[in-house]
Amino acid sequence: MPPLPPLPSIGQLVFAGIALFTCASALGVVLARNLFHGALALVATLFGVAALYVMLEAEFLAVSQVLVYVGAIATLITFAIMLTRSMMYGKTSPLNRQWGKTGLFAVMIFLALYGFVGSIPWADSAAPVIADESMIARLGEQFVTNYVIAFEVLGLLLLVALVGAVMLARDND
Amino acid sequence: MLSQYAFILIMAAIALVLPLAAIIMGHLLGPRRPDAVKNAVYESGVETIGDTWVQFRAQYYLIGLVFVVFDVEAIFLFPIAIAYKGLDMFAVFATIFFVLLLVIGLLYDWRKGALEWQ
Amino acid sequence: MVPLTGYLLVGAFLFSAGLYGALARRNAIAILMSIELMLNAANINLVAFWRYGEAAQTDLTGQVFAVMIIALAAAEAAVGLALIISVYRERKTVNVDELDLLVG
Amino acid sequence: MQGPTWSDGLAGLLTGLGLPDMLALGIAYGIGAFILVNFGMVSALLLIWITRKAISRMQDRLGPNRLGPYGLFQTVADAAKLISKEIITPSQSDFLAYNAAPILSVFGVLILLAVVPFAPGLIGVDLNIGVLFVVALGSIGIMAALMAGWGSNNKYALLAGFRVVAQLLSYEIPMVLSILTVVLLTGTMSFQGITEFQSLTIGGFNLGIGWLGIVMPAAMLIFFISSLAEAELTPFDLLEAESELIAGFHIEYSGMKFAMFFLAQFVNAWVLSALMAILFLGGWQGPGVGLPGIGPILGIGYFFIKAYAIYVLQQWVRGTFPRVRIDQMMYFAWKVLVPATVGLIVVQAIVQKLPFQSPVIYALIFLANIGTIWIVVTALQKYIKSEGLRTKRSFEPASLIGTMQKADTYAMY
Repeated sequence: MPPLPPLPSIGQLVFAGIALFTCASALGVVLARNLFHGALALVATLFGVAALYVMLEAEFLAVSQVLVYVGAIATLITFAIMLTRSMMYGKTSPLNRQWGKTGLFAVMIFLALYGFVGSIPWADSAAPVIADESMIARLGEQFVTNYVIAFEVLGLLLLVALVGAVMLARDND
Repeated sequence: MLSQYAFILIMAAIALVLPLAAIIMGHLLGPRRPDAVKNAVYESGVETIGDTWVQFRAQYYLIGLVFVVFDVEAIFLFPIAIAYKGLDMFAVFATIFFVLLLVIGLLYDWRKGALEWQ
Repeated sequence: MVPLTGYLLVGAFLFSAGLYGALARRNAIAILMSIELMLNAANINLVAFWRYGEAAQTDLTGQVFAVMIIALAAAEAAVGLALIISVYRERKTVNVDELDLLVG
Repeated sequence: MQGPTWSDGLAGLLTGLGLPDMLALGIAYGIGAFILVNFGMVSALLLIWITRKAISRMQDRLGPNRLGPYGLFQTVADAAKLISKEIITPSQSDFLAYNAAPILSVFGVLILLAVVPFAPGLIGVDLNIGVLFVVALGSIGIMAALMAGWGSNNKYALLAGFRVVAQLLSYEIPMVLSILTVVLLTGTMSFQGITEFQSLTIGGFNLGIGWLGIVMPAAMLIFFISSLAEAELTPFDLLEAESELIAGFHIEYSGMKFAMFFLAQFVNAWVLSALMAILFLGGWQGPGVGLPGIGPILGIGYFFIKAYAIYVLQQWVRGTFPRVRIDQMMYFAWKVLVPATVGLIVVQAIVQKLPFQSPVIYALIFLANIGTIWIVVTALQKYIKSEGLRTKRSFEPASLIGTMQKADTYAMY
């Protein structure tokens, strides 16, 4: 009789819960017939991902995730859903003609990734890090030293988005 | 650090359960006599025609748009603000340049009237 | 401690779900939401590899890139949704299989 | 982080009773969280009483005065009434969105209490990112408003939901940026860190009046104004304008579900005033908090006095000012507050890098703040003048014909 696997620790149980929640909400996003429900599921997924970041001790990322994704992007998506009245109360199918083939393709991709991830002996545990304020400070420092080009280009991108998107979305009157 | 978030998790659970319990209490204690008129949507006594859709203005979306960009800006500025004491002048100018880029965007939208509520 | 495989599998699942949604949904906004899912999957992987990397304490590249992807996703969503709204104004639909201007 | 905290003490007590470490900490956290959540929900009763008393005094009324001393138990009676009311669910409402909205709206406010520092060592958890935590979880309230507006299948509710979101989004930016000025100066995002920064030790005795609000009055003012808007209080309560939107996004809610929105609103106003007390008025800092033994008790006292004083100030503003229009609300947020705060941040960033002693830098920051206030006031005076002119013109008979245009150009939604 093979030895029983060790009991999962509290951290592993919490991770399993968060992972299940995230995956279930992600399924909700792509399967929901009502688009607003899809948006709510997206918010749940984003919270789940933020919780995963916390488990990975990247708390600043977790809070940025909530601030930008939930606070801003999800709100924008909801606005767009309401502005375009694309609710689809089950009158027409939310899927296009190729959904069967696509579903098969997605399942195959997942299985391939699963096999790939499972076949490589990844690290089971990581060295402990001290995720204190100085780490966030170092993150800030990296933005303006090592990655300053990317940082400024991102600023430019945001500027272009601000100008372009406003021009696109305005009422022409 | 993770133990701090354990507190948040516990508190989140309690903060979700207590309001839920209060609402369930309300359901249990209150009377329950629904009828068609009571359950109708209240729109100042006018019969509701059609579904909820009103024509919304794209202005709401524009507000959200400008908000998104400034939110992202804030995300970058907070870690820089924490590291600020140790930064050299180059980094300071890079930060100010980043802020000014977005100010240009705001000014452009201002001139184009995207911030007006027409 | 949770093994790295756990995080990678969650990322893989989110990516596949997003892929399915992006290819199979008719509504353009739903497609955009699916793309956000895929970006999140990439982000999970970045942060997980940062955490389980050799020098997680000193080398923050994974986190830096994750923050940048979040910002990128914000810009992408802003412009994408503006495009969708603009298209809706012209064509009164946001279903991508009805947007066939280029089909003669 | 620094010094013992309540959770260490409680967990230590429990391990002393023979419990394992993990379990002891878990129980300690559970007790602490339960107390905090209940504090939030019960203090709402007190806050509603304060609001009624304050507003009624301003309107030359007595306010509640029948039940209990000074009518203190009036809100308890109201809560009992609300709990025994029928909960009406409108037909065709969306089950998920309609029912989740009130719970989420309370949740988003109560969870913020986890990072509010009440005294040295007495804070739920002192997160490294405490400030951003508060700002980020504020977005739950936005989602809740949208869910309530859409879920109740009512045109007015949806309209109000949209207005809520537009207003909360607009004023979140000046609020975040004014918090950023504080973070830029203190170099920390943890609430205890910010509070400790505001001590003023002279001769080994902590006077505790190195408040940031003295150095940066403009940032404090901007934060206060945005907190009024975020709490949906009167100058910015057009989301609940009864003459236009009936009651706001929670029009279709009744009984306990309505009470949840009500509770969230009041606790949110209090949390925002507590935040202002922490960020700009020193939180629990005050004369004598450094003393052993009596210090923490004094700290709790100072903190609550400041937080409730700002709450009363909010109600004062609420009882005094008229409601703004939606276009004025947008104008004020994007064309006055945001440029002012961005300018303030840039100036402060430059000033902090100047090669001077810190008193000189503080003086320069103070001057920049005064300058900002002056610019804002001048711009507002100009705006109000032009606004007055427009109002006067619209009452002249000649222009009356001009106003008879197609209705949709005047619609405000």
